[in-house]
Amino acid sequence: MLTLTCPCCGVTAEETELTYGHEAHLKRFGPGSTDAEFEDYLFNRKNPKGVHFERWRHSYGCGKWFLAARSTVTLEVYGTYSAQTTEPPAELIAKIKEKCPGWEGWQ
Amino acid sequence: MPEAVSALKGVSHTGFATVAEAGLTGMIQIRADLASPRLAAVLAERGLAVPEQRKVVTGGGRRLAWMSPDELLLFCSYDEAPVLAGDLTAEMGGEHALIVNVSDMRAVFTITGAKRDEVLMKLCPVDFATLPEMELRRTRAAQTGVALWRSGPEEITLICFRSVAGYMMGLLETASRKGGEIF
Amino acid sequence: MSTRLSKGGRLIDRSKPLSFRFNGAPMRGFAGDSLAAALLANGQVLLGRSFKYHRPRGLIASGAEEPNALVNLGRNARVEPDQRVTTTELFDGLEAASQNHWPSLDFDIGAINNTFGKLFPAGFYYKTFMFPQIAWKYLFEPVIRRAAGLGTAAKEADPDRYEQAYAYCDVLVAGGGVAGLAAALAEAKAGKRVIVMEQTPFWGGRAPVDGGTIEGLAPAEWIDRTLDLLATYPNVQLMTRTMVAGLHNHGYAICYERVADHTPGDGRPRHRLWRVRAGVTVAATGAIERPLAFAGNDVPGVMLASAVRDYIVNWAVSPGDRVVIVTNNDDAYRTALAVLDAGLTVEAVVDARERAGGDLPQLVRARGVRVMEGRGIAGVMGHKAVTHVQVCSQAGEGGVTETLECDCVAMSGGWSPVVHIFSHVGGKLLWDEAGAMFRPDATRAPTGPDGSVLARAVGAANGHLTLDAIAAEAGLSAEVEPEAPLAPVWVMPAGAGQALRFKAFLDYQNDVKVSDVELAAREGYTSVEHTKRYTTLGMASDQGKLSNINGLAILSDSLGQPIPTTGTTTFRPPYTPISFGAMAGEARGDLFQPMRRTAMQDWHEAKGYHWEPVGFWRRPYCYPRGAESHRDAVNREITNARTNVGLLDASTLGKILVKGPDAGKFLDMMYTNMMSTLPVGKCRYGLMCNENGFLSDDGVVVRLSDDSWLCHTTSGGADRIHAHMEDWLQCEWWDWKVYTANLTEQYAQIAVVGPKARKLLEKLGGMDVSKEALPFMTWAEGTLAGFPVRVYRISFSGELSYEIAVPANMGAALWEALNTAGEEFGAMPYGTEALHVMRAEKGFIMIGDETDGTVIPQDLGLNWAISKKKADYLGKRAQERSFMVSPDRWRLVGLETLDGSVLPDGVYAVAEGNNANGQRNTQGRVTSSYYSPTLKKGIAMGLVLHGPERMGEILDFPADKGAVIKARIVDPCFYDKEGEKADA
Amino acid sequence: MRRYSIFAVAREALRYHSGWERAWRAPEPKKRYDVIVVGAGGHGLATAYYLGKVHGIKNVAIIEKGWLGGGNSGRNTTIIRSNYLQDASAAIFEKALQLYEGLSRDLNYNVMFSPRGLLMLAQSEHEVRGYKRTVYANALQDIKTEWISRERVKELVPIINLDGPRYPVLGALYQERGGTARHDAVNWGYARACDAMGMDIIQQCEVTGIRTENGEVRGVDTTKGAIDCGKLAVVVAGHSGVLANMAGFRLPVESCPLQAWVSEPIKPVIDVVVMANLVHCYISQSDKGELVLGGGIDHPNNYTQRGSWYTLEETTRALVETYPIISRLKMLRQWGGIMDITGDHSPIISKTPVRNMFMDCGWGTGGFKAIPGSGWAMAELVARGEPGPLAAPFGLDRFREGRFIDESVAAGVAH
Repeated sequence: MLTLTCPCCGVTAEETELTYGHEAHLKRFGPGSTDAEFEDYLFNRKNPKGVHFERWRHSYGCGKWFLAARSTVTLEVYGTYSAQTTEPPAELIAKIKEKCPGWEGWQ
Repeated sequence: MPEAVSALKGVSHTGFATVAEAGLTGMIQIRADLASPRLAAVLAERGLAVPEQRKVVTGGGRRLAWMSPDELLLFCSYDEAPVLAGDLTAEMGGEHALIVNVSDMRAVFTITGAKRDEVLMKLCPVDFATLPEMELRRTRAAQTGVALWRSGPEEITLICFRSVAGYMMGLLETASRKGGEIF
Repeated sequence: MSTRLSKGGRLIDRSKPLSFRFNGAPMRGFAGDSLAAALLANGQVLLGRSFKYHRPRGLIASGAEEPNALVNLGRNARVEPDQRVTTTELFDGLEAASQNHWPSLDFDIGAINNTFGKLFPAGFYYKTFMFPQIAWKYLFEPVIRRAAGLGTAAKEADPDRYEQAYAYCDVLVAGGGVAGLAAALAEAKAGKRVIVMEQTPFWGGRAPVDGGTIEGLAPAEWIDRTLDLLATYPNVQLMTRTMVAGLHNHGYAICYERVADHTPGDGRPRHRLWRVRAGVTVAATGAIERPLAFAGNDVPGVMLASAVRDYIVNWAVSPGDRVVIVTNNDDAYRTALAVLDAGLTVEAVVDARERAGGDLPQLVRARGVRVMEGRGIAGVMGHKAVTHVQVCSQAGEGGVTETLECDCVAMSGGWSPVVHIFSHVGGKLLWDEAGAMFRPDATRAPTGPDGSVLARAVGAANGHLTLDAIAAEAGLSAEVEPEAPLAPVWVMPAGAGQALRFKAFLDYQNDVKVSDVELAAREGYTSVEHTKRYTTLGMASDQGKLSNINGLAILSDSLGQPIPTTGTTTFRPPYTPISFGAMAGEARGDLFQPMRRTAMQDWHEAKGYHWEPVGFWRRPYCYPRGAESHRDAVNREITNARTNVGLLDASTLGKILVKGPDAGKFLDMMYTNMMSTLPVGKCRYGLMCNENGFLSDDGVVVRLSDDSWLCHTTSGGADRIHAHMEDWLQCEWWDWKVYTANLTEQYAQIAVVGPKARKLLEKLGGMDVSKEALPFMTWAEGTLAGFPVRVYRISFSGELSYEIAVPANMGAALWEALNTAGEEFGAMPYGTEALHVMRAEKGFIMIGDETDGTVIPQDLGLNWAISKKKADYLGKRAQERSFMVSPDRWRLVGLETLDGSVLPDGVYAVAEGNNANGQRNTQGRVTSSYYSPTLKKGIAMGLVLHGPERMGEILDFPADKGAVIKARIVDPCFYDKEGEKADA
Repeated sequence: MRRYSIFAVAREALRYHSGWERAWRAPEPKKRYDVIVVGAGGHGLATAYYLGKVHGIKNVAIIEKGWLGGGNSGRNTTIIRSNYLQDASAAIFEKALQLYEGLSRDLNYNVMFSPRGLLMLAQSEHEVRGYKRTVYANALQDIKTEWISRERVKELVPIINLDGPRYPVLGALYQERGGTARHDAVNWGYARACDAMGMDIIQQCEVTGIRTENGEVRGVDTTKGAIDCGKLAVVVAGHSGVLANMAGFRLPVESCPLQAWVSEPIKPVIDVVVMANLVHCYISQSDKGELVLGGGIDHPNNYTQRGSWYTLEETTRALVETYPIISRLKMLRQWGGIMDITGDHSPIISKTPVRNMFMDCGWGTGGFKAIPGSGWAMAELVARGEPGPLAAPFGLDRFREGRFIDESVAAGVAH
């Protein structure tokens, strides 16, 4: 039963108060994109065994979406941050690099 | 105007704590930029300030609760809500905001007594020991969403959607049954 | 013969006698007894039969690790199978029955399996019963199933109630012995919020039985003082009868409080499941003594040495008058002392070690007890109770040197720390060579959400097996007799041959012997998990608490590798079984799931409606009158709505307010249609697709004002669609100025449907509902009979129709008013089935019927609702993929059987031939099918290959029992094609 | 390979079973194999078995990072059925079921296939419609299933609470041939048979890299050294994404846990398998007497084989409501496996961007029942380099084309 701290309302909520939203920072491809781009956007996933950037909604709380970096192996949550961004905050990246030497990066 | 009735018509139960449906309550949902000076002015007009994160403030006989970074919930009398919602909308001028009367979509409960926390400890994943006075916590009770806050001495107020009022009362009644005291 | 001693018993209260029954026989015990102690006190040594061989079995242990003594507890609806007698508190009127035998515990036919035991080694099922194939189903498996299981479940529903509770703390201490209480006190002093849970009703763990002093006090005294001290800390919560059952991800501990197991029927919840979020969980869970693997180590009367002294000291129960102790360590000598102190006889201590020269053996020798060094047990005599043991050289092959008469054997193979809590979320263990045990490796502890340590072990659970070590770890002083090192003994005697190994049990309940583990190793099932699964070692209801380490050691020995190379199996929650009732908590019956009720639900119930679940709602399916069938009721409701006026509770429809300068642009992305151009005051039917192109919801969108739209969704879709909108607004287009509000529950909504709908509303009065003032697909605000309402001229039935939204708290009153005022017009309520049939008569699609998650709007002939002008909308790109634009997609048509019958719902239209996998080719399927009381015949819709281009063609639908139904492709609109009625 | 039989067991009984030989060897890897199968779970072993048995390719290694059968094929609730809606799924699951029906004799290893009958309860009008549709579809797929009344449901499942109260049972989709098998025995039986054909099963051997040249696979790097191969078949369920990443491509797959749990053993109370998809729980009773229970997946990506507690509670609530006697029984043990969930919840048996590297994955929660069919179809793909009719619909290309195989459509649950 995971806990994550919602950056929008400050509540540390448990998984039952949250809704999982899968991989974060996907770039939307709409009309005009190639089949390959669209397939990548909609289906193909990093699914890393390690640090995963993902979306969560505090659905039983403030209702806001936020993003999290979490290990799919240790389940450690390196940080949560605003959903209104296209890339993870630099300090979070630095923190993960420090904790996980050899980490391949978020992209 | 025809009479309005709340979902459970004010029913109550007393076990090791008293759980009651509080009846009709006016509620106005305000979605806006909470840093907006105009919003602050409109609220100040009524003796209210924009609450801090998760806080409930009072003023002018009304309560105002922080719901999310762009949402407040104003508690007022049921009868004044439609007009008040209209007034607030008008006073915001052209500023982007959504202010709407939602007095009918929720049910309000009070849980009172020395052991009130024990009732909700059975239902909500909330650390009641550290929940301050007048802080609104949005969470779930068993399988439905709620918001609750310490509304007075030995009293917690809880709101949920109207359609699940019966379920909510079932939960509260069961959880407060005598013999089920935790401590 | 076991019996109650005349004095002693630190846990029992002799002033409170209790009576109970075992297999119908009346017995007596005292308050404070465990059922195990009380049974022994009544001379009941034989308590059950093993799973496979039906061997007679008695108690091995005194606590949660007991594998044998499981009973059916209680009567009738309160029967609980497989209840462990060692963890069952005695109460007055308790009834227990032994399990897994027929016809009786004493004489069990199943014991024939024992006679032919050699035929049934580990894995024998896999090698036999293969021929003929059919025999497994009809012959072998039924026989095996008859022998399955242990206890018998109740036949009736459970009358008790259960609940759950959340708790939060910095430190959760599992175990209320010396180590746990000391840890709790230290944390309490540091200002931490502490919860201490003890699984038994008693504090103190083993120390009061095992002796020594802590801080100069007798253990029991130290424990009382510490508890008193802890009670003064407001930041400490002490709980007995509560077991930390499992530690889960992110420090979520599931704990099992047995509130009223010992006071059944007193109205309290039977169990309370605690969900504790702890910063750190401290496993102060002690250690479990290991049996020794010698032939006949399962004969009733052979017990763990610690259990023997527990029964004597805690409950004043003598497991036997003449005790032989067999050990590989000094600790078991404490049992000898306890036996002697109780005035009973120790026949001998059989010590497998070459030398037993420590303080404890000396103390025992000093009391005249013979200590036999370098000896082991070659065999146990007696069938349902021990009569003799045969002594041999531990180093040899089992040649009997002496036979000792006895009625109890107390064995000790050393101790294993209880590492479960530490291990549940990934804590790793290390092998302690000196103690011959696995203990927690603090450098590889489980970690939590912030990467910090989630669990640690203290005391015996951390491998500190003596009181002084436990105390030292906690920073306390203690004195206790020093112990000489143990000598690991995995098989007794060391050179035991096949015949002895075949009778040396490792897993008692599952009848797994030393020979079975060796067989597994020989056959290549060399991973510890393979061995476990192949032999079923450790898979019984005690989950291998006694057998795991012994089994591992024997496997390692067979493979010629060190024990840590073999490794352990995974420790899985729960520590001991917990009731499903507690897991379900309060969620049963009416509280099973939330039930959503509309403002009019009381009315529907009072009218005796037939309902159907729609999400968490319970919607009226129809309102049968008297003995009317549901079918007839539906037909009546339809006909009435088409000729008079029908009333539908449409409150469950989703209503989402979307407002802001960018709301129009946003809705143009959400819907396939153009919504930004919808004029204020108008309504428009809209379609929503997911990004994968598939149709996911539909409903009428209303332009309320320049910057506000109200979006209606399906009943099941309100929350989902609102969440979908917020997702895109928050995560993709966060700079768009749009707010949404889910107003679904703010309004009760009533559809007033039928040719007389306008008349009914006019009778209520208050606003102009004329065709001119309120034309089709427009809306107006006003009052009706004094109710503040918003009225939409929309129609899902094809009739003249008004949907009226009213504040939910007035919904019941308006519904009542409409029904009353409508009497003169023949107004009747109608349910969801009439709604479905009427929409089908009109050829309107229904989300969930015509769509199933694989259908795009283009399939349904809804191209008119897909804007060609828009550069983008959700799903547009997906709909450009090759399979989506294929002309060979199945598309919506109407279907009419040639004979007017109703096509079965879901039936397929066949095409010629078979596909490459030999399946019949198909060319279409029925998506909706009803009897139309309006047209007096069956009508259907379906998706058909090239359907709209094949009007008039006849398709074959193979239906039930070989019948083939022929149906013609027709236009899906069966009623009022011109739409005059709705527009009236 | 020495044959197993009751006579052999009786002979061995006379000498304390000291004469049984190893079910499979523990070989060191050779330099090169014609085919390397990565993953010694049921699907991987079955792939190897049918490569040898049907296609005559026996120079095969099956390499496994842990112990054989230690993944999902040893962690599932052992349900077997073929009552699928879509033609492609029905074909491969029915192939699997037919192979299961003869598997014990085929492998000379009793996998205890138990065609005890399987019910899928309908508890809403929507489910009734979905299951009736499935019955019609199955009839055309030559799979016998039937719609049965609630009264018949009660006969088959006496402990069921038909009247909800929230979701009364309206009937059920019944497949008499459905049932269970002993999961470990399936793995072990295939392993023993592969070994007997001379194939090498190499356990405790983890793949650390995939070697390619000009877009074609050459071999794998492992913790036991480099091994060359002509063809590579990756059959690793939850870790498929990890292997795909090694080969430089991404899959439409996410890995997340699915949990299962058992009760303490009790005397038989339920002889069939019952799935209740609306409230999401399933149940059967093993021949040992344990109730084998399961429910829905945990969604957050996770490689730990540990899901979240609330999933168990949610399912247990449904179980207690549907089978009230369960309330007083106790949970003995819970565990989890890592599911590989694809974009349409249907599997992938496919060529990949790397030539001569093939993937069989994405079985999600439905893998065990498919093992023989999956192995059959994958062996055909690997042997020929092109999919046969069973595998053809399950190619990776379907996601680009929008050609999905969605089983959740009729009754709301995929597998």
